[in-house]
Amino acid sequence: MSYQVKIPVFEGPLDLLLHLIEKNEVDIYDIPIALVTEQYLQYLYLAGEIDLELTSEFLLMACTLLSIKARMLLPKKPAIFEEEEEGNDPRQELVDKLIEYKLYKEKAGELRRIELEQSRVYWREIDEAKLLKEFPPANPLGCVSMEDLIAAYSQVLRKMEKKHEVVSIMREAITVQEKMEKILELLETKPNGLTFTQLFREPQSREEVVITFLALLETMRRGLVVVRQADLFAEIMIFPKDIKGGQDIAHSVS
Amino acid sequence: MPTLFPDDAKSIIEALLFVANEPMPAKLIAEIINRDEEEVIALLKDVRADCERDRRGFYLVEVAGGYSYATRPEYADYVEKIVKPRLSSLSQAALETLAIIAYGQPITRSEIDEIRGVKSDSAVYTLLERGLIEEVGRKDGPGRPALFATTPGFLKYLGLKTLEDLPQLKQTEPDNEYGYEREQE
Amino acid sequence: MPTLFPDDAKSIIEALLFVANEPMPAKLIAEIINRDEEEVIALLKDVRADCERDRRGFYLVEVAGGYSYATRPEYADYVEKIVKPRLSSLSQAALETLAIIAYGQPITRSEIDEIRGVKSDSAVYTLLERGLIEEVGRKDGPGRPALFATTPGFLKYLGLKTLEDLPQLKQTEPDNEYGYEREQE
Repeated sequence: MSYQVKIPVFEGPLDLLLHLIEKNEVDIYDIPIALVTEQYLQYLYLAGEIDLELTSEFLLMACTLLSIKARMLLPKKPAIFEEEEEGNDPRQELVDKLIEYKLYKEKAGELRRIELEQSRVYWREIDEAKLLKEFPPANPLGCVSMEDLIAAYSQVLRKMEKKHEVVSIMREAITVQEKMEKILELLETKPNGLTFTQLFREPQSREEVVITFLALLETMRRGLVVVRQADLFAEIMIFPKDIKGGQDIAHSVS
Repeated sequence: MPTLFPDDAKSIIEALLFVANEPMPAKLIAEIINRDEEEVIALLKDVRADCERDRRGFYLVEVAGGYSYATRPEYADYVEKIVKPRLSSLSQAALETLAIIAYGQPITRSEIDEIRGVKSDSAVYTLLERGLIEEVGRKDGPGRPALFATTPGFLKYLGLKTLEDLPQLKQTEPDNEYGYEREQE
Repeated sequence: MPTLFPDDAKSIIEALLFVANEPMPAKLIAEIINRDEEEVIALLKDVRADCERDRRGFYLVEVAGGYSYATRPEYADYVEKIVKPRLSSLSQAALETLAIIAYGQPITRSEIDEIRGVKSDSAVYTLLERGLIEEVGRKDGPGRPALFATTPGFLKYLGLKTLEDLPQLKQTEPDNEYGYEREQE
């Protein structure tokens, strides 16, 4: 027997079962379950012998087959129940699955044939670089807008966050210390005070806004500035603690 | 209001087909040359007939919803000497998975696994990699699993005009009441 | 010793010219189809005559020591209509790479790869081809890799005066409660 020498490989338990049904030339709607189960287990045994790796689904199917076989051995129900009535045959579910799988396996075969035919057909690969020289676009960015660019960048950043990688491509970070000095410098030029919103006038990143705010709190805590608000929700005003001693204050910070 | 001689329109279509990198729908050609779609389709028929009559090295195929020139299969051996041969053919697992997706789309991975009786993860991955299938959304329900469908690249890969050109799912199996209930879902 | 009918040889030449991206020397064609160079040259003349007789959308040109199909210059306006939109849009990969270079310049290719998690060679090439980025020097260190930066053209096309005018990313996010500063300017 050449069976041991060359053992066919199957896509899965359904593939193997279909093979056995075809090999034994039995009716798929009336599978001789004892015979097929025996041959199925024999295959698993042989596969184990030659260390062929089988997925767990093969073992699961072996259990299913054994369970069907056991149920088939149970005494038949009284004759008043039609034998073929649906749900009565323990093989039914398996048969349905086999038939569905068989259908797609056949279709896969047809796709294979089409694929082979098509593999001889070639399309023209367009050399875009050459076309570009022939038809230089007025604007190489074309319809790409700033929004597209930023969207692409956000996409990249999101992907990076997912990877938990620390890659520094942001502009240089600003420290609280530097920001405090900035605030004090600004106050020197505004002896009559500075509004809270003026602090955030320049476009700033979220980090920078947070740092600016922290810097303001820190300058208050150290008593370097005085903050006043005339009314609830009124503009917050920031004043230098001591106008004349401005230089000293700036110095004491650094 | 024709601004071109009929022959010119045909030549322009030939030029467009020559530089297109994707199959061109007749509608798009009609827009570009400012003609009726019917007229364009008639001209495309002409272009095809010319290729056949002269038995040119390339011919006109209708694929993936458009028209494209392609080399005749019988010359593949020569063509392959100057272009890199196509990617290797798909594995049995990938083809089975592709067939299930093609006929059952949109479909989830676990539905595919169910039909094949084995896990299809790597087959699905291969098909995604090769651009033959794509994720087209999520199914309602627990875990909101991804739904897969075939791409225009799939049609091009198999030289099909539309999905309707796939081989019939059910063949002459008169007594098969089990085949294909999915579409009724 | 002809193994093919004369007509077949011509058709094969057409197929080769169709897929070739470079002008094909007659000598190369002769080798591929196993014919004399003189015979091939005669067949090429035939191919050219066919194109002229039918006034096809493309014709045979002899350039750079080889033969190549090219679209007729008089149809350039139509050809442009399908070529230009294609050339003026950037792929997602190219767009991401451009954004990374814009915000991270000067930057090396491997740094870009690192950020994107995939090779960016062809994206970088596209951007160089289009004059949106350029090499601005070499990074110190092993291999002294090239450093890339955006070109003045890039700024011009985006309508920016300097790189400082590039919007900071965080401000465009919808959940940014600090967005108000911009309006007050």
